[in-house]
Amino acid sequence: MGGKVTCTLGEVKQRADFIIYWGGNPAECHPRHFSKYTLMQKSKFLPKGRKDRTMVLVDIRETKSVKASDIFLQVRPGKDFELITILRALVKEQQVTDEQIEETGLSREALNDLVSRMKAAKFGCMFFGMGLSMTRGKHMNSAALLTLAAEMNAFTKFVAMPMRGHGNVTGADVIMRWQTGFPFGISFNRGYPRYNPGEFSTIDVLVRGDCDAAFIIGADPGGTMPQPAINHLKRIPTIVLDPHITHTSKLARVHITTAAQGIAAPGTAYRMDEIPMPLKPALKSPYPSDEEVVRRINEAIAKKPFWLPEGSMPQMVTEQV
Amino acid sequence: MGIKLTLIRQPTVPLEAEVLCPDTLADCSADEIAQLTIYHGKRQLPLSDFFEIEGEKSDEIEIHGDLKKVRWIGRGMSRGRLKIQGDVGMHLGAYMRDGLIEVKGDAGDWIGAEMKKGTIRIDGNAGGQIGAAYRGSRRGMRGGLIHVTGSAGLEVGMRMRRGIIVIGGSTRDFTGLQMKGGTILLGEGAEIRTGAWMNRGTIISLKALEVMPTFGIAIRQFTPPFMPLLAKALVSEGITLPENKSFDLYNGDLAVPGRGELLVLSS
Amino acid sequence: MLRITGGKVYDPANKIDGQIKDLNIDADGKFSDGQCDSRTIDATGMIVMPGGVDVHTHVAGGAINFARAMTPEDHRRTQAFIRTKTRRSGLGGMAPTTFATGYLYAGMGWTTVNEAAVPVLSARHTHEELADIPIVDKSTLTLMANNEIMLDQMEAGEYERARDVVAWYIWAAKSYGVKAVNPGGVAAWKWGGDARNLSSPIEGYNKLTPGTIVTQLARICDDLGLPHPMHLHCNDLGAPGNIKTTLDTLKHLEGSRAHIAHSQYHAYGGDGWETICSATAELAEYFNSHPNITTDAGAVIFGDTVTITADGPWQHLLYKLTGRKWGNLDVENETGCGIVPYTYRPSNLVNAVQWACGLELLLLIQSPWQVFLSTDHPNGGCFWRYPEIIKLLMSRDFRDECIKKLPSNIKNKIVLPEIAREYTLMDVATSMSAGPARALGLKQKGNLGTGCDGDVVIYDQEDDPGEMFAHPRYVIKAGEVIIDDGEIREAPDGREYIAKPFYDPATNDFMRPLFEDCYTMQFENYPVEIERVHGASIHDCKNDQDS
Amino acid sequence: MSPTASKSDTPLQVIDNATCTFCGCVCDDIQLHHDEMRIHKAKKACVLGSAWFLNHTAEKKYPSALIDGKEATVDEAIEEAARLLHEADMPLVYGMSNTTCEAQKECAALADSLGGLLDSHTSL
Repeated sequence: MGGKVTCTLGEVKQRADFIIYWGGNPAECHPRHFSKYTLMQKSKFLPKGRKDRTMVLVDIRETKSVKASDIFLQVRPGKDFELITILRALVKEQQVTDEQIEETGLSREALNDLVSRMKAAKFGCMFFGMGLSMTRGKHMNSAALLTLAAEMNAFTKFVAMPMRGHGNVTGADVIMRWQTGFPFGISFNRGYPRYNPGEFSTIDVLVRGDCDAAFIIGADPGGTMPQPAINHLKRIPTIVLDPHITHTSKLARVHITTAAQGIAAPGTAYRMDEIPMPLKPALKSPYPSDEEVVRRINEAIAKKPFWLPEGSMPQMVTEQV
Repeated sequence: MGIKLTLIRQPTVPLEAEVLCPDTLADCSADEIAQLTIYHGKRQLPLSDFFEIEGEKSDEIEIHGDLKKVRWIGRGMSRGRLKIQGDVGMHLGAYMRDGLIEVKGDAGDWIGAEMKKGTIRIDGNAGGQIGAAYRGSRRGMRGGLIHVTGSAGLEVGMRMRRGIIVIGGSTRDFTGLQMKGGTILLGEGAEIRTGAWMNRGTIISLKALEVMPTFGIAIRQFTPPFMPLLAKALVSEGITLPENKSFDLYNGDLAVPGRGELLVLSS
Repeated sequence: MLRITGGKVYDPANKIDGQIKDLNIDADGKFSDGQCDSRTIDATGMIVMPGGVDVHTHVAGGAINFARAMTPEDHRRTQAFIRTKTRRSGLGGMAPTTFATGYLYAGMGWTTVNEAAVPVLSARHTHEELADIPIVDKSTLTLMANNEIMLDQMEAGEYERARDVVAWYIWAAKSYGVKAVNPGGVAAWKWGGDARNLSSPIEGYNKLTPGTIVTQLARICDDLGLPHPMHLHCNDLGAPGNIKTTLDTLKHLEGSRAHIAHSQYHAYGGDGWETICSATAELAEYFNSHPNITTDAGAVIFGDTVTITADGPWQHLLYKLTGRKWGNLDVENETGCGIVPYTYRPSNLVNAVQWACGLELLLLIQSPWQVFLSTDHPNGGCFWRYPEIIKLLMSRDFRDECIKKLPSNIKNKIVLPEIAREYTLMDVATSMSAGPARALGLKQKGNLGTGCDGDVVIYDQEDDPGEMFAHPRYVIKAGEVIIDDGEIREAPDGREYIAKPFYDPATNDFMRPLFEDCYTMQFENYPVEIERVHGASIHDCKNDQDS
Repeated sequence: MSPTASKSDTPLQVIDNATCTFCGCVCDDIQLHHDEMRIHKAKKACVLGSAWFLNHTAEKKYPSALIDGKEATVDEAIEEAARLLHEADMPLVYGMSNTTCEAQKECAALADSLGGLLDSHTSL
């Protein structure tokens, strides 16, 4: 289970002398990550900045981020989980054979070197991207890296953090957690929040045909999801809020154009390290904000009869019969 | 004379029906059964909206129909027998405490999740997370037997503590993930990452499979002394194990470091 | 607006001890002298107290929100609040959701809570969460004792600069006061270390010791005229023998006001886990002779919980001891926090000692105006279990029954069995409401006098105090009936209290370069805008000591 | 500079410390130069951020709302959306990446009041 050991980006900027990027290409996907938060900054603890830090990049192919790294480890595609698990074993001085290591595409020397550098670091930080979290193994790949980071604290200070993409997806996580107790994959059909990724997560719900209406905001599943999921969105009434006419808008029953966040709509967005940032829109949009439209939909629904019949109390689904 | 339920209307969204459980139905008259609440999505409806009901007051229950969207059947059941003719949805027999569930058809994810005792037999294929721990729980199934004649999905037996899971066909990734005890028997092997992060317990595969790099070979061509015992225990469930076979024994997962056993039929 | 007649009133602030008295609440939700001809609650035979005030709890912000994500197994089995047409759904349990937090506090008669640990960087987030906690009024304390910009001023001997920095941060965070956690220890943890000795320089500094931080920060809080004194989580939390550190810390206060948080965790004798024993008698004696300091118990209740604290080093130790899930979150320049699920068991000797220590402090510190009911939620147990603690305080028989379930080798390790004191209803009303309200400097709370906030809890008199306090007959917030016979009737938004201390306007220019050195967000974007604080009520601090 | 740079003589307005929400870095040190219709310059922004800021305008490029592919008013679309969602037995609220926290809170409230499903990009 492991849990999660993390920090804010300012800690990395000030202290991290050893940084691993795993399955991500920040040079192209998060272009200012190196310069603003991780590699290039000088601090009172790392006065020489880049020279005081070591950066290791782990990926299945050479990307533009390789140039910024001190060490590039090319892992065989689909072997990230195995590699991290081997590292967990090596950190604890367990025996793993050369052949077993080589299956990951790396040599014992390379891994021994990595492990000794990790242990020698004063403050280590691992960032992981979609190359890890969205490939075969998914949440277990992320869990593997988070566990390795937690376990490294037996030797030195170590933290890990996902490289969240997609604008304010972190904000959605944070808000759902405080309002429902869970970060995503939630059902309210019993009148209270329940959580089960795989059961209540969107792709699975759509592919199985488990919902009979969809409200899509700040996303374009019609352009990104597998075809069976898109087919279900076409079958059911779909409502889209977006600053543009998207693929999903084209298959939807209702589309409402809204002002783009941070450009024409004010509010807040969370950074990948869960720090909220105020938005300062420059333009005045002819369209209403997402916030306003969803609030008005909520108000319209509040005028209709409430779905739970008067006096009825849905049962919780628990272990107790 | 038991109770027979037949699905008469196909749910359009998931139908949550934990009342379809011997513990609940055994004390109900036919009228009371008809009025039991089930959840079609968020709508609370009487059972009779979806099922034709024959019989009453029994813990011998038969359910017929395409139940793929019907979830939580036999949740926490402690007695009696549930026979299901047709495919069935998620969470079948979750938190089960005793009794027997038999399915002629395929089953969904999370069957027998966190069960303590009893038997679940699927004459067909099943989904993932069989006998597993729900998200965040420290332990999956703690006893009992789950037998799937066909294949199964991801994370079979995740964090299981005790009990036996037998899969006639093959399983997908992460079989026995973080296993803490108990036995998983795989008739046709598994895809990848079998036994990942396991602590204790035994996984036996009757077909070669890809072993995690963090498992060390302990003994080759090994005849496990407990196999006759296991075979004997399974015979009464109608499962026959091949006799006098030798296995390669691996220990792991070294990453934990754990003392689990992975037995793969020697080639 | 509302009239409450015939009840037995316990109002410690006005020395009313069980007399029958009618109460009137006006249209502004305040107690008034005049009668109003509106709804009347006949409280004849019932017990009337000011609404509870929690001086130390963790209900909003990055840490508890981290804990929520880490405990889905608890959410599945816990109490669910079902959606109604007008009221949001929620989940109770070890780390309740925001909506449920409001329902649960109000449900047992608490109407004000103080969120005791807010990193400035996550202040904006915390205020957003607090806005989603209905019914109760709220305040927050900003974590300061490991803030490197402030520590650097102290190291350089720049006391006034340090004071201005503290004031600047309080206003930037829109908070109500200062929380000091493990002074110097969290800063050291950022390198994997700790600070356990008050007089040794902390890691990374030449002169600055935890003792200096304690002395100066307490003085700063007094000099700034903050309504609540320094709220201190001492060094060496949870360690056997830490009583020495705690008493040493108290001596560093030098007559300043201070509130010592969850003192149960700081009152251990012995020199290891085998020899750990209660040292509450020594600590209580110190409190009994120093009325300038208050404390809250941080009592432990047996059962499951999740521990959350800015004390990162302690959490790593707990993770190693239990082998369970571990979350850790270090916040740049300011602080850190650790999160570990934990089960307190009566069969575990250490847990048994902890359980006894919390109750001992509540009983051995003579004045209930000095020691308040808390579990350091969720660390020692969940806040919704306070009624169980009240029962333990009110009934020696019940305590004896519970002591029987402890390991036999607990003898000589605790003093609880010898304590005869039983709380009166007046003691309870003081410890759960009037006392913490006074310590927080919230004059309008914990007081049924004219002009104060109409926050009242009314109980049916029952023999079992645990039952009685768990299920109030009515809970009234600002004159509005919130709970009636166990049902939530209304869930209005609460207020948030903010302090505005004075600082030299030049502090902005002074802070900017230091800020840009260690933070990763823009200086201008950092302070929380006052418009973001829902229901803000600003307390202007008197800064008469400022030149 | 953008080929559509402001031709008028009025100087561009400047916003300091603006926040870019294109990726998870959420950089808040961007200086935006705009003429209320479009942003002409996004100083300090990276290539992705610049494209994000410069590609949005205050023009009315799209209809306010569409119902079944036909132009409609926002009021009509809101009513229709409310009707469809309210009728459903298991409605799904999904996405929430490219939107503000304030809108996300309204979305969570929507799923709660509907008794539906709530999910974000994280589940992908």
